[in-house]
Amino acid sequence: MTETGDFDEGPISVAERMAAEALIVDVDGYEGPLDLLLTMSRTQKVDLRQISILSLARQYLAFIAQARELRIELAADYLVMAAWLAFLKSRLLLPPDPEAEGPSGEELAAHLAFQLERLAAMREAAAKLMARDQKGRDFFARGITEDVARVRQVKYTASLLDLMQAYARIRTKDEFRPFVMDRVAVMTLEQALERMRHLIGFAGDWTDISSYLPEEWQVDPAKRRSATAANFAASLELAKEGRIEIRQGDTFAPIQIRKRTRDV
Amino acid sequence: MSDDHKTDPPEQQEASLFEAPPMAEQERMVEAILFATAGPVSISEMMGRMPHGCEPAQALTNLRKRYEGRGVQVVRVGDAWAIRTAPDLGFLMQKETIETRKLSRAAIETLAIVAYHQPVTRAEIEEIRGVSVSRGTVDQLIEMEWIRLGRRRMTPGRPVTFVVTETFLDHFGLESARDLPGVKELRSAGLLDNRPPPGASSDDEKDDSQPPLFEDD
Amino acid sequence: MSDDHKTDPPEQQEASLFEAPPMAEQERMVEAILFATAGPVSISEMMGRMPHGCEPAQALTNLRKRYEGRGVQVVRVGDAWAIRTAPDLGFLMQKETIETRKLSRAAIETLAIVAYHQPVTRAEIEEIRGVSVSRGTVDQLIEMEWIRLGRRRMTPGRPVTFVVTETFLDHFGLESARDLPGVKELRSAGLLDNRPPPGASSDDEKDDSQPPLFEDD
Repeated sequence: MTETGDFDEGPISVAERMAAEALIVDVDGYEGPLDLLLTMSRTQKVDLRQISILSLARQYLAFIAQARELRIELAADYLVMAAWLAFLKSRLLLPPDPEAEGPSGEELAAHLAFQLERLAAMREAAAKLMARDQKGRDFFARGITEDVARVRQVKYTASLLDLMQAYARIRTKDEFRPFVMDRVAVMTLEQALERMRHLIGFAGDWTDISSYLPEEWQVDPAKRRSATAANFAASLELAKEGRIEIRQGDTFAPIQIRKRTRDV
Repeated sequence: MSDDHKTDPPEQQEASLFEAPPMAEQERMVEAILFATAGPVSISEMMGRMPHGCEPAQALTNLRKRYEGRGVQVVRVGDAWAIRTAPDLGFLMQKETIETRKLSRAAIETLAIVAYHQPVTRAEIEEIRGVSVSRGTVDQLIEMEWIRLGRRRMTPGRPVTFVVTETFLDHFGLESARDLPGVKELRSAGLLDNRPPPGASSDDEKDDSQPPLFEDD
Repeated sequence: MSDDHKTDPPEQQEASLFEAPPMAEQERMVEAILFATAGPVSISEMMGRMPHGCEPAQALTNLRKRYEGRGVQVVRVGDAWAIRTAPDLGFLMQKETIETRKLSRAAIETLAIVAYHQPVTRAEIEEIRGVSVSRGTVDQLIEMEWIRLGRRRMTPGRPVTFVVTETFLDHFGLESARDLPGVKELRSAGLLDNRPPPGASSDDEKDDSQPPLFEDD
């Protein structure tokens, strides 16, 4: 890839200088240093595959130097490219240093040539693409479209896990029922109320609430407890209705009730 | 691309100066115009768009014939023409979307009871669930072909029973309903929530904190 | 949208239960479906709308042949199909012409790079163009629905990639990205290779060894 020939930085031709100046005028028109390099490479009038990277580097560096002379502000990446091309140029010009690490100047130059060729190829491809027949310009889609009505169908589904969990839920509910519902040893408020409403008519004087417990609820502690509670709650209910009076002499003393006589 | 035919002065006199395109070509043009235009197109509009000397009316007649019996037709809309779907293919303009939803809790529970207790009557299902089973729930499961009617129970009233179907077994990947895991297995698999309902915890402990009134003697 | 069909039990068994309509009839159906829509329709969507057992692919082949040389054409767009007017008749449709937004040079080049190099990362686009790609350019192409995000690249940093869309193919009348102009020549010339800069042995080292030109800012 390297061109031998003029090793010295000999004066660039007038034509080259003019080209460079033309470039400077609209440096804003370039999309970055690679684009500028590609444009410059066109002045070599050779196939991009045979391009002289060395002379391209020179051309670019000359351009940068001129731009600086003309105090044109260049974007950083143009300067970065200049620095890199200067490095590349020195690599290409100096005999290879066996100690040197990294890729050789030739490899770097070859890659730059590849990049230029690839960019040129993509430019051409883009142009070809845009030159194709385009929808809405050269060919057309249907003008009158018909709406597709959507018919929604709902499909129900369940997994085996759902099924088993549902069953588990039901069975679990069953197991817990005895705790909350099916207790034989529970007297409900309604039961007690019913019974006391009936009995209260006969109780003229203060009577211990516990004497109202039905006989069959007095033996079994659990039943007795429940009946006591139910009776107490029923008493409160009846007192609220104004049918009985309640009293308790002291804390934890027996609770007594009696029928309330309206005329008193 | 193209040149502005529109601005050309009309029409008839100049027509003879130009060779009109062959009729087959005119037919293509009418076809493209009817296809791409956003509404019905009148003959005069076609004429305005097509090269001089064209006879869109004739081209249209040919085109109309060409589309006879096809999936779309050339139809007259007032004074204009359009391409429309053949009436018998209207059903294609519908699109079914299938939405998958989870079965309701009532349905899945009913299904579970049928699967575990089959053959089972509606009364039995209600007894197990503790709530009445709506007709809709049973109907849904029957419609899904997951349960079907079994034999009548030989008890008073001869109630119908429900059993699960092959479709059900297929869907749940079961060989038979007997393969369903039992409650014990469900529990050991962690599928049973062992937490008792709130308040039902342990009655015995509670007693200790109760006032002496309720103490046993 | 209609991918829910996938969850259906396989159609195959059901297909045999129904007699598929004759091929001529299927052709009419495909014709009606394609005429009714402006955008390309995929075979699976056609299948979803047509009766069971239909083979839209075969019907399409027939239909395509039928429309050869006509004013409209059956064209393939990626995995889908559409009817479009014949390109030589574009001049008739001046009224329908849609003014497309003028794309910047950067946008056109970026689009071409995505089309030819897809799936391609932003860094790769920048390497090819030698300049950073502005967010606006990519956004514009995405908004036009000409490019979209592809899969993430399985390299360090898992960068996103860009690919062209069906809308892109439709707009440029391409059956697939393989039909891009000159793509074969470019490939055989090695110009579509992702050739790393010399000295960049692996992706991880890339950043260190890349010439500063390619550094992102």
